[in-house]
Amino acid sequence: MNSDISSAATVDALHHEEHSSTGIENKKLMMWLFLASDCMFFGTLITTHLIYRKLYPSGAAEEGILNIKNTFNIELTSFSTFILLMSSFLMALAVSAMHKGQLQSFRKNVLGVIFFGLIFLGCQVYEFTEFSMGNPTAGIPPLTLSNSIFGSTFYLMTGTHGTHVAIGVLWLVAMFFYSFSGRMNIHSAIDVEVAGLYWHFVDIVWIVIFTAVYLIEYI
Amino acid sequence: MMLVSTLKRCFVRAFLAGLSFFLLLCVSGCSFKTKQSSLDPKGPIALAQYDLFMVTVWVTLFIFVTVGGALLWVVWRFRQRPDDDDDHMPNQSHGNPLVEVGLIVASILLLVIIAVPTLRVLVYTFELPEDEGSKLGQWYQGPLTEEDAETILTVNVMGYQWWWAFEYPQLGITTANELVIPEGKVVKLNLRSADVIHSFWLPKIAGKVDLIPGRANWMWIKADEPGHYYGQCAEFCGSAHAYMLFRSDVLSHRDFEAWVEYQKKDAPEALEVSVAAGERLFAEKTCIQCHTIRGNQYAMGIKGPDLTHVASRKSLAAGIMDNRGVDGRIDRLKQRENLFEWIKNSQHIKPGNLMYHDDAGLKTVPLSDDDVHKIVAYLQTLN
Amino acid sequence: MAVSTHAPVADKRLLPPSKSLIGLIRPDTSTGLVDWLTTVDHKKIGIMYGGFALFFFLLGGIEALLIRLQLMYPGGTVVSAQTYNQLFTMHGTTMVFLAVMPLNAAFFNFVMPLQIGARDVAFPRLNALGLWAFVAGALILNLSWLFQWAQVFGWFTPVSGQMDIVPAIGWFGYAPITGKNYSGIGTDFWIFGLQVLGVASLVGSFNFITTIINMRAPGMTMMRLPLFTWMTLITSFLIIFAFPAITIALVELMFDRFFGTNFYHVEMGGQPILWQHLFWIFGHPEVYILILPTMGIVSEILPTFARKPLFGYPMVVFSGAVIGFLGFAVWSHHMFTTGLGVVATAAFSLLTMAIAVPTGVKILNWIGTLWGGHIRFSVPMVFALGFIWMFMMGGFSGIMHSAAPADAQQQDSYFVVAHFHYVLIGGALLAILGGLYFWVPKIFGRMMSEKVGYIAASAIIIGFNVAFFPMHYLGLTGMPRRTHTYLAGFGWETWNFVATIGAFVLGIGVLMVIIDLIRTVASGKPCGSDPWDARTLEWSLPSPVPAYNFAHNPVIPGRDAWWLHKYGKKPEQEIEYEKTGPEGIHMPSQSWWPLVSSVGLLVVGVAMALHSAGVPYCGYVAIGGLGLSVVSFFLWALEGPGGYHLTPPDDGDEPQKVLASYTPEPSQKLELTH
Amino acid sequence: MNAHALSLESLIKEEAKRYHAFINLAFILAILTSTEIVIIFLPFASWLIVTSLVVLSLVKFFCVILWFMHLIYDRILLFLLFMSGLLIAVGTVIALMFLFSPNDLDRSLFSFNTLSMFFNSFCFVA
Repeated sequence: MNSDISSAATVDALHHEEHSSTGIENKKLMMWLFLASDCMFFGTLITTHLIYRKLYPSGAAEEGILNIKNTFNIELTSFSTFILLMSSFLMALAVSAMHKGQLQSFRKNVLGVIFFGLIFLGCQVYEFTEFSMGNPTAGIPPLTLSNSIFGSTFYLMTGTHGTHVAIGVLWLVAMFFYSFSGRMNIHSAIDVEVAGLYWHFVDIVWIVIFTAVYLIEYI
Repeated sequence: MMLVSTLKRCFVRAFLAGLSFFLLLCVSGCSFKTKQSSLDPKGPIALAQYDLFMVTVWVTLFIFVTVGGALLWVVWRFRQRPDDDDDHMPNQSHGNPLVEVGLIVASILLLVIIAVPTLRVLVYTFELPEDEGSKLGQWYQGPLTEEDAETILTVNVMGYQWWWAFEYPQLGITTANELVIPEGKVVKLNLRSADVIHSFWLPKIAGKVDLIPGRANWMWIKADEPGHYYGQCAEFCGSAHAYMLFRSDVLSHRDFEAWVEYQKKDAPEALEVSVAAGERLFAEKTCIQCHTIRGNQYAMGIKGPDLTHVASRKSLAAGIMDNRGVDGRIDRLKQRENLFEWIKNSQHIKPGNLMYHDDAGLKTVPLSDDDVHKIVAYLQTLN
Repeated sequence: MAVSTHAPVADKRLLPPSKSLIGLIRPDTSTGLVDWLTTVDHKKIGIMYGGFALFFFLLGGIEALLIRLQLMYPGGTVVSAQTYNQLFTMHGTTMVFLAVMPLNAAFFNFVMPLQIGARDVAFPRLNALGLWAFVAGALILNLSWLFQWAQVFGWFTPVSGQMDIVPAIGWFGYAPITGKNYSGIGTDFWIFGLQVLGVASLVGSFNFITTIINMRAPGMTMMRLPLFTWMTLITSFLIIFAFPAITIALVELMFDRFFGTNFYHVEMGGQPILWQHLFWIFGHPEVYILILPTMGIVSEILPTFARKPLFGYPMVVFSGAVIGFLGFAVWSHHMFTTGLGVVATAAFSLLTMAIAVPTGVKILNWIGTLWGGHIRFSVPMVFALGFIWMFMMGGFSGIMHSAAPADAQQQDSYFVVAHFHYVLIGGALLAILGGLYFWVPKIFGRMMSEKVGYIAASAIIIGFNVAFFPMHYLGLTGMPRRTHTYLAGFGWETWNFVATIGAFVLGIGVLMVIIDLIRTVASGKPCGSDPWDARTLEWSLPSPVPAYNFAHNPVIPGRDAWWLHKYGKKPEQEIEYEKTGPEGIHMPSQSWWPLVSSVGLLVVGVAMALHSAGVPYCGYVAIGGLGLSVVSFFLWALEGPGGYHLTPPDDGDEPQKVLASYTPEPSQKLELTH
Repeated sequence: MNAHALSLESLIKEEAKRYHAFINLAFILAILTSTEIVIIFLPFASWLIVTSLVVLSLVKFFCVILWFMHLIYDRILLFLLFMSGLLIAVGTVIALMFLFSPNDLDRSLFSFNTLSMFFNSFCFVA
């Protein structure tokens, strides 16, 4: 380290020169630990749902108050699943761009991720309102947080997932604006990668929920 | 130095004195045949559980003696003596795979000794025995449907905050806080809770099984000899959990049949003037909202214990108050006092209990001593 | 004896960001109280963890003594039934979450980075968040007492009707007694307190794992890690895998109470038994979260005072890992009486027995360590030997519980109370006190009194046995737990009386330790850097340890590095040091945001509970608290890690081998490079 | 810093290669998802459909964690860490599913007024 260099970048770089016994950056290691822990988090939520699904085939203690198959809107859910998968793809590109130091490309991709994330959240909000109102004319009873055990488990689980998505969107928006501060450079790739890991995890949780909660109802 | 050594001597003496007092206490203060002791089994389930417990005791005692002895010996043998060199460097050995593996194998073997009887007793306690002699039709002389005659005596145990209801669906009777069963017969208990989790524990007859709302638990029990047994709720169930006791009377066949015959009868009509006044007060003071008395057409409530034969019970208020005299029979005088106390001061005797409550909270029911006496007189006729 | 002052020399060449990225001035070490509130130094955080934990430990102890007073005689009237239930609830919750766990965390924080040769933990600010979130959670739980007193004086009345303001649901909080029908706002304090404590434990654990995996000094391979560090690692893994279960269980309970969901609402098909499963999926690993670190402490103390390496190191490490892993497969042994069915009961019964094997391995290895040693009975050693003995006895009653049918008689009786107090007082507490006596010289550079130590240790061990051994008998003769009183005539009078006497003796012993600790911190006899002639790396540092820990990064020659360094016969067994370059040591900047975000969490918890009590506008206050936390997390991210550089003292080419006596100068300040 | 700079070149090359992997993966994920949606409407035995759904989502799951989340490029340690959490979670889920059975239910406490609930929620929305 030359003593005459004292630009912010060098200090920055110095801070990045973390000691690491394994060669894995601390932030990345910690994010993976968080995700491992989050598996248990979502595992518990999904298992709550599946247990009650097993105990009450109709979704509630009393038969006939729900019609889950008709309540569900598989076209919409498939669309939002597809959107989330593609956002994951864009996120991978954003991380890749940052590793190459291409700030412009990073911004474009991350904007795409944010946009897709917002579409997903929009779909979920629409879905929740539709479900909770039901459609009395078509004979579809409403599904609310408190009117049945299925409502409780379904909304809590998908809502927690939605919260994760929302946090991810916030995180990426913050990162997008931060990229204009001039402090974002190739050394920030690790920060983007960590955010990316989080975003992909939200995606794989949805892969599980889509199968175990939505598709399974159609069999 | 003098002071220190004197202090030391005093300390050692005090310690020895304390220890010998403690040991004396152990000998004199430990009876295993107390009222609610699981170490005094009176039924096959409690016995099996006791035997299994003793297996674990012997195995762990063996480990305790060997490992504990080894520990004591090592600490004594390898202690630093006053004349030792402070810097003495012991051999820096750091392991011996053979010893370690050997000890692991030994401990696994010891566990197998416990595991085998555990599984055996487990299957025994979890499976209703196919005991021909215990089927209701084999020994109970009263009228039964064909289906009931082919099955074992069933009691539906319902836990409430903080009392018990015992319903005999085959015999059509319901009682509270006193489980009456015949001796030497298998009884199946269906355990249900109306509010929070309770646990049915009758230590001399069987270990506990929980009463969990929303869940259909059951257990089977059998009592070997007649007697009066003590039980208690063993799962924390709210503020008066400590007062959720129950009693169990194990009767001979003849006594049991007589008891059933008796319990099937409706409550007698109130003929005496004072008793009739009590009956009226029982209705006026809103007791009927929660209590059922068969034979009294107004008393149909289901929130409180069934009082049809309340005066035939040996205890009151879920086992807290004993109605028995020294001879073990019901002492009418004592019962009267207990009933009076209970109706007058129930919030004091069992804080938080739901007598004088409705959904909105505490009810104020004006009761003069005279009113209570009349109600007690009425209740005492329900025997 | 050379005296090293470690006065850091400022390096003017590199500028630290003394302002955060958004232009806020960051606090530094020169500001007294603010320094402690904003510190990111793992040693100071560890000390604060210990201080808060000891305070709550005393509080829990007072609750325990009140419980014992109430049970001294049949029909006791010291406290009411409701108060008794609140006392045992708060005693359990306090001792588990606010005493033993943070005491362990105190040692994790202080000792672990020193043992692996790190200058700090991986995420210093996150570490501070762990501390302050713990304090916030503890306050949420215990503020309920204040509101209860306010209610007694008539200043505060919950409109919801139920008057139990302090939680009275047991530390396990079995549904449905936690539902709105059966309990008041105490349950809400409990839910939010535990939730915030969960945040604290989780961030702490992520940090510790990252630190241990990534921040080891060169040469410190995984199989050279000191045992305590290994147990820290395993415990942290248990925390990150176990806590999500209770987090979700608590979220579901909170939704039941606040938003009318039906998770545990029986009338709508909810299953209260689900709570038990989720709670014990967390709760059983939690037991090992409490006990494994203390096993690590004992595994440090025994070799030191026997002057021998730990017997069968790989086996002890492996058995710790196996205990941790099996800990996730035995939760239902807390539920043997809930009617699980034959198959499940048998499986959980056998798995539970299997756990006895690795636990036994540890005890045998400890005895092996002592075998052939040169045993000095210093105070830490007395506690450690007491630990082995008492923990072994707790293990025996554990084996008795694992036989499921026998457990049907023991479950929820005083036998269980005896069992887990043998494990948690006889085990965890004795080891923690041993660790306290062991490491206080390193933490404060002062020795605790030996004489007081011996007397306190005898009082604690004797008092503990007098208090808890009779409970085995009480439980077997039918005395159930959690009852605020009992009837006379059941043969329980004598031993309840004896137990109460024992509890007070135990209490006096603990009090002596704490008073002596305060005296030591204030005016104890200064000691050298290595008073016990110990084995691991932290003893190579001066006492108290300078802010940067290691002036030069050590290169680790082997297991028990400091011992090898001192007594090794070969030159390659000496610790070498990588000389710190001219740019100096990078130190992280301090930060307000861990504290501020924790204040936000505290506000959320208390406001939600009060919202439940019907106090107006509390919902908005809670949202405000959440907003405060979120905003401070953003500012946290924006201020960046920051940092400044220190140049270590120049002791020649090699730092002092034994820094024997080091007198700290109170006015000594670290000059910052600006 | 020098080592870092040198590896930067190779890193950029590496990233270019990954780009194609990502695009292919995106296509695969899309195809697998559409397959899932089609499968559920096919008249096969339900066990077959469930099995194929599980397999398909497992494939998707591992594709994402291996490529998008770089596990295949990264150190094995990260994979092991994540898998340990995942395995404990999956094990717990499976064990819990076995521990609950409809036969254990006591339905006597379920008192649910369908009609009133239906109307209540309907009015609430309206």
